[in-house]
Amino acid sequence: MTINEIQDSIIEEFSIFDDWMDRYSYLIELGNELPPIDQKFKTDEYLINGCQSKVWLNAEYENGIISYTAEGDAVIVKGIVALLVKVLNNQKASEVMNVDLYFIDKIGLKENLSPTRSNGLLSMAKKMKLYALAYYTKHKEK
Amino acid sequence: MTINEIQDSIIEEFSIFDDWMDRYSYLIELGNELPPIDQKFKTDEYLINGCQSKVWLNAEYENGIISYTAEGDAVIVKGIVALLVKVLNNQKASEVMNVDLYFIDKIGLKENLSPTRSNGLLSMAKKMKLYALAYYTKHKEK
Amino acid sequence: MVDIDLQKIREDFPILNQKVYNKPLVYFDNGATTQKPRAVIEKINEIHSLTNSSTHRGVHYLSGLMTEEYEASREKIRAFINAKDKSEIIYTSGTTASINLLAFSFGEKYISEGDEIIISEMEHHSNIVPWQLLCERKKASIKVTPFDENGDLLIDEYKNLFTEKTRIVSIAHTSNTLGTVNPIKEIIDIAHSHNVPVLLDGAQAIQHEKIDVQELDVDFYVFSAHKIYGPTGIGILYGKQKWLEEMPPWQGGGNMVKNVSFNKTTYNNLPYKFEAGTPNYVGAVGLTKALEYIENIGIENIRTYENKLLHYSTQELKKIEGLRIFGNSKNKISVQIFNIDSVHPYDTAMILDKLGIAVRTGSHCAQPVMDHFGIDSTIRASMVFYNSFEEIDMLVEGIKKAQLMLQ
Amino acid sequence: MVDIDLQKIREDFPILNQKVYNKPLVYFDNGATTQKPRAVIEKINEIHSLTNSSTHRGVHYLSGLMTEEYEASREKIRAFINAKDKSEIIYTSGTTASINLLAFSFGEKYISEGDEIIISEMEHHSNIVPWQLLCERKKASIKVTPFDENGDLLIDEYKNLFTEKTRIVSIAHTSNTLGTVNPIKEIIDIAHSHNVPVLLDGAQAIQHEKIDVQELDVDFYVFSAHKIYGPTGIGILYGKQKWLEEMPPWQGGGNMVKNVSFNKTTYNNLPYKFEAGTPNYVGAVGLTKALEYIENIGIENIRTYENKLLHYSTQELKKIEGLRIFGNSKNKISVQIFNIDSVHPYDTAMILDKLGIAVRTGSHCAQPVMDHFGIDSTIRASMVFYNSFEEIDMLVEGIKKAQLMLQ
Ligand SMILES: Cc1ncc(COP(=O)(O)O)c(C=O)c1O
Ligand SMILES: Cc1ncc(COP(=O)(O)O)c(C=O)c1O
Repeated sequence: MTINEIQDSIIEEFSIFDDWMDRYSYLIELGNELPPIDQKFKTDEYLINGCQSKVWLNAEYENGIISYTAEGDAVIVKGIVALLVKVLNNQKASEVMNVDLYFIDKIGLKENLSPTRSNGLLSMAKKMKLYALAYYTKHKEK
Repeated sequence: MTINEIQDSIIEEFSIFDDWMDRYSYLIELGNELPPIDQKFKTDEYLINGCQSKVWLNAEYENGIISYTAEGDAVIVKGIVALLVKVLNNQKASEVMNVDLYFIDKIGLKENLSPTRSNGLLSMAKKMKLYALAYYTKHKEK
Repeated sequence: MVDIDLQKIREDFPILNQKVYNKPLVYFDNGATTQKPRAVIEKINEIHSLTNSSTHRGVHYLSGLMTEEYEASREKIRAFINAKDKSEIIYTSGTTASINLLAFSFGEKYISEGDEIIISEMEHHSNIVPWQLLCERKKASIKVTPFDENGDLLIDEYKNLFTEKTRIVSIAHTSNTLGTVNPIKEIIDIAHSHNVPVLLDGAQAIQHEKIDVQELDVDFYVFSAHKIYGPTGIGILYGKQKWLEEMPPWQGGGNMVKNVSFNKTTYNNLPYKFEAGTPNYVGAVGLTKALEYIENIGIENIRTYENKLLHYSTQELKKIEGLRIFGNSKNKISVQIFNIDSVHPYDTAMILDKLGIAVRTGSHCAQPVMDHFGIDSTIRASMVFYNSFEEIDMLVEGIKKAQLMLQ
Repeated sequence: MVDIDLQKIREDFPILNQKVYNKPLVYFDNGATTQKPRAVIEKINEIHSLTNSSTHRGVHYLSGLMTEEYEASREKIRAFINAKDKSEIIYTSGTTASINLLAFSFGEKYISEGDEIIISEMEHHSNIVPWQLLCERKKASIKVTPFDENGDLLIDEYKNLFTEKTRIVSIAHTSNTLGTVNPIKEIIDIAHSHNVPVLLDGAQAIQHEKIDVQELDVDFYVFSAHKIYGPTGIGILYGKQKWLEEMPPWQGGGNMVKNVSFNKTTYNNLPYKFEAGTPNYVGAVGLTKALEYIENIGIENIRTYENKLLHYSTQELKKIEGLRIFGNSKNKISVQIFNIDSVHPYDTAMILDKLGIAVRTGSHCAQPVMDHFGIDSTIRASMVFYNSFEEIDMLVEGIKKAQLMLQ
């Protein structure tokens, strides 16, 4: 699936949720399902700033495709990062680096997070795009 | 004249003044007439705290009677201290130290001075009474 | 003794009567900052609309008025803590600034290489880091009084920390995490028996009980206005005159000087020697209004009521399975830090937030306390006299709901 | 360019529409502190009534909201002075605190025995005493750039003050007495040619003209909110990142740390490294509202109009016999310090006060300027964009009246 197809399917999924409880429950589920990150990435270097609990993120690159692993110590936050991974994992770096993540607004997550937390969400998205940009630039140069 | 007789006569004098201009003019006049203090008292030691311009005050004591000399570098302030000197000069220290200076309220001076300045006025009065108390105590002990 | 008229009180605090996410706000983050009664809000408004003017400077009417109010505030604060003289009341920008002032100024005068400072394991970072900075500069060192599993200081260990190198003791009157109200009289007496002065960090104490600095014979006492229902950006350092007279200034600038020349500058009298620059006179007067408000309710009434909140919340929280309260001193203010088995405090707090319940998570600027228990963070619910028993019920319900969702 | 709509503006400032002693208030003490527009007053009200909560700490809705507003304010301030990055904007409690922060922290890192600091003869005490305190501690010394009879700095003399021991230049952007707007670009370029950084004290400049710290290439810039129509208790230190990164913290406490333990404490990133304790977030957001207000009127419009006030007041004051204006630079803000032959300034000011006219007397925290002219004190009338030509006429009339009474 393309990034936008995934975004659209998430929007559809969320559209049946009536309230924040459903959304949070879903995020908790996603969070619990997120495969753990390799222990060696659980260091300060891989921490995302701007989150109020710990979130570690790593990205790998092969043949133009970027893949992410992530983990968080709080499960709802982990669910949020899992959502982002779901959308951006195994996509072309060239697309990820410029992607418009319109699903965030559409699924009511931003309003559902207090401003500092939606900052956390935005920091994660930003970091993921930055990884894509960095890999893309590095490999183009070669 | 007793202290209270002088206070009453000042109250009468001020009663004919319509506004602050008259009062200030009178104070300026008093200020200009105040005999200068001996040069040797124009030191920090004789300065009164709480005044926003400089006021020097000295007191002498003889046979239970206290006398004051004072000076200020601003003339209205000098007028105010002159008024106090007028009331308290050459009176019995024993009376000065406990005196009720009711004339201050009655002549509208306090309302006519902004709060910090009426503080200056009160500091002067306080200092004069303190001198009286100090001399009185000292000489009683002997 | 009359009790608290909660309904009336809650009307005094406009912010409490609102909804967040369509739920009535339950504000349990009072340890971080307290809300402001109408009297404070309106006074600030009035100053800005009618009397605002720089203090101690102008000869004009407004300036005179503001100066009077500013100095009357100082007198009010003096009376509130029963200091001997109003020159012992120094305005700062908050508790943190007060401690930094003291650490610098006391340090310059009395601390040299090899000297020792006694603090405790339950201090807020603001009562640790200023001393660490000082110690780095002066090559002095910090000795730490530990606490036991209930959160009580080990006074015997404290006694043993004193040497002939001890120069000052700086300890929280009340802990912002454990809630422990320390045995300050004992702490002071022991220090004084070694001729060592004591600073009490009153940031979490002044709003909960009557302070009498003379009766305590405490050398320095500090607090923040914003934690006692007053404005941000203003705090107090109380110091005994004999110390303050001897200590050098911290900040230089307008107001703290008598005479300035490039050859020789002389400093102003107390308290001005320690107050450089245009003061936060709006904050100072706002603080006074807050103190008056407190006095009208009666600090003893507040204490009694908050004690009930403490006991009720302890009882109810303990009923929750897997919930552990840290800090169980017999002498405690109405604050609870706790965690729930196998649930991250941040998750619980996120769900509580959605229910309109404001708690804090994290290390609460007291990492050594977290380290003591081998944890990273906790939830903190800090309750004051405008909180209700029903709100505690809502917290408990919320926690259970979160537990259901998360476990 | 549109002109100032004075009537509308005066309605924005509630305090201006009042009488003192039954006379309309003429507020000419703007150099000490400025009045607050409704937008600032109402924002503070709104925070206290609706959103007040400690920033950077709670996970709950209100705390998130306040944190957002607080950081948006920092971004606003960054944009206002065109700093490169918002981490270069440090909140302090005012200009005086900003300079003390810098003097301490820069001093700890870069100043040692024998080093030199260049200031000027027209500095405010807040830009003298912090350096004197530093010099005392570090055995460094201060070199003073003099000014001429017009109140202009002697740039040639300034150039000659540099030695290989010069570590920093700290000079007023604009003098609070003489009104001189110093040739800052030249001052900075000369210093930089010696690899010496420059601090500009912008307390009397930021409210009168557009500042672009990148274009100026200035290393540090400081100002107070209360002098630019914002609240008391809040100010700014701008610093280039490269300096701020290297400099050690000044105050220790909550928020400025990453990790605290008794063995090792690490500090937070910029700007937080320099912001210890609960910030004055109400003040910060209030400041932003003031900056927005200024921008709506247009700082260029303000400057043009204030220039007219300057020229008109110069012309009219000079007509008064025996009146001498100190400070006659061609490059000057709308402030006048002056005395009248054989009349004490305090007497004049007392009479002006009764006429509802608020001026300041004294040395204006700039004793070296007084010493330059061999006087103790002056009257100061400082005018801003909400003042009118009629008010200047009233001042002139008032002075004449005082002269009549006093001479
Ligand atoms: C030029 C100058 N520098 C510094 C200051 C000090 O500012 P504040 O008193 O707000 O700290 C002032 C004003 O008082 C000033 O005019
Ligand atoms: C015990 C204690 N000390 C010091 C502080 C610091 O106070 P402030 O942040 O107001 O400077 C706090 C609160 O944050 C506290 O709870």
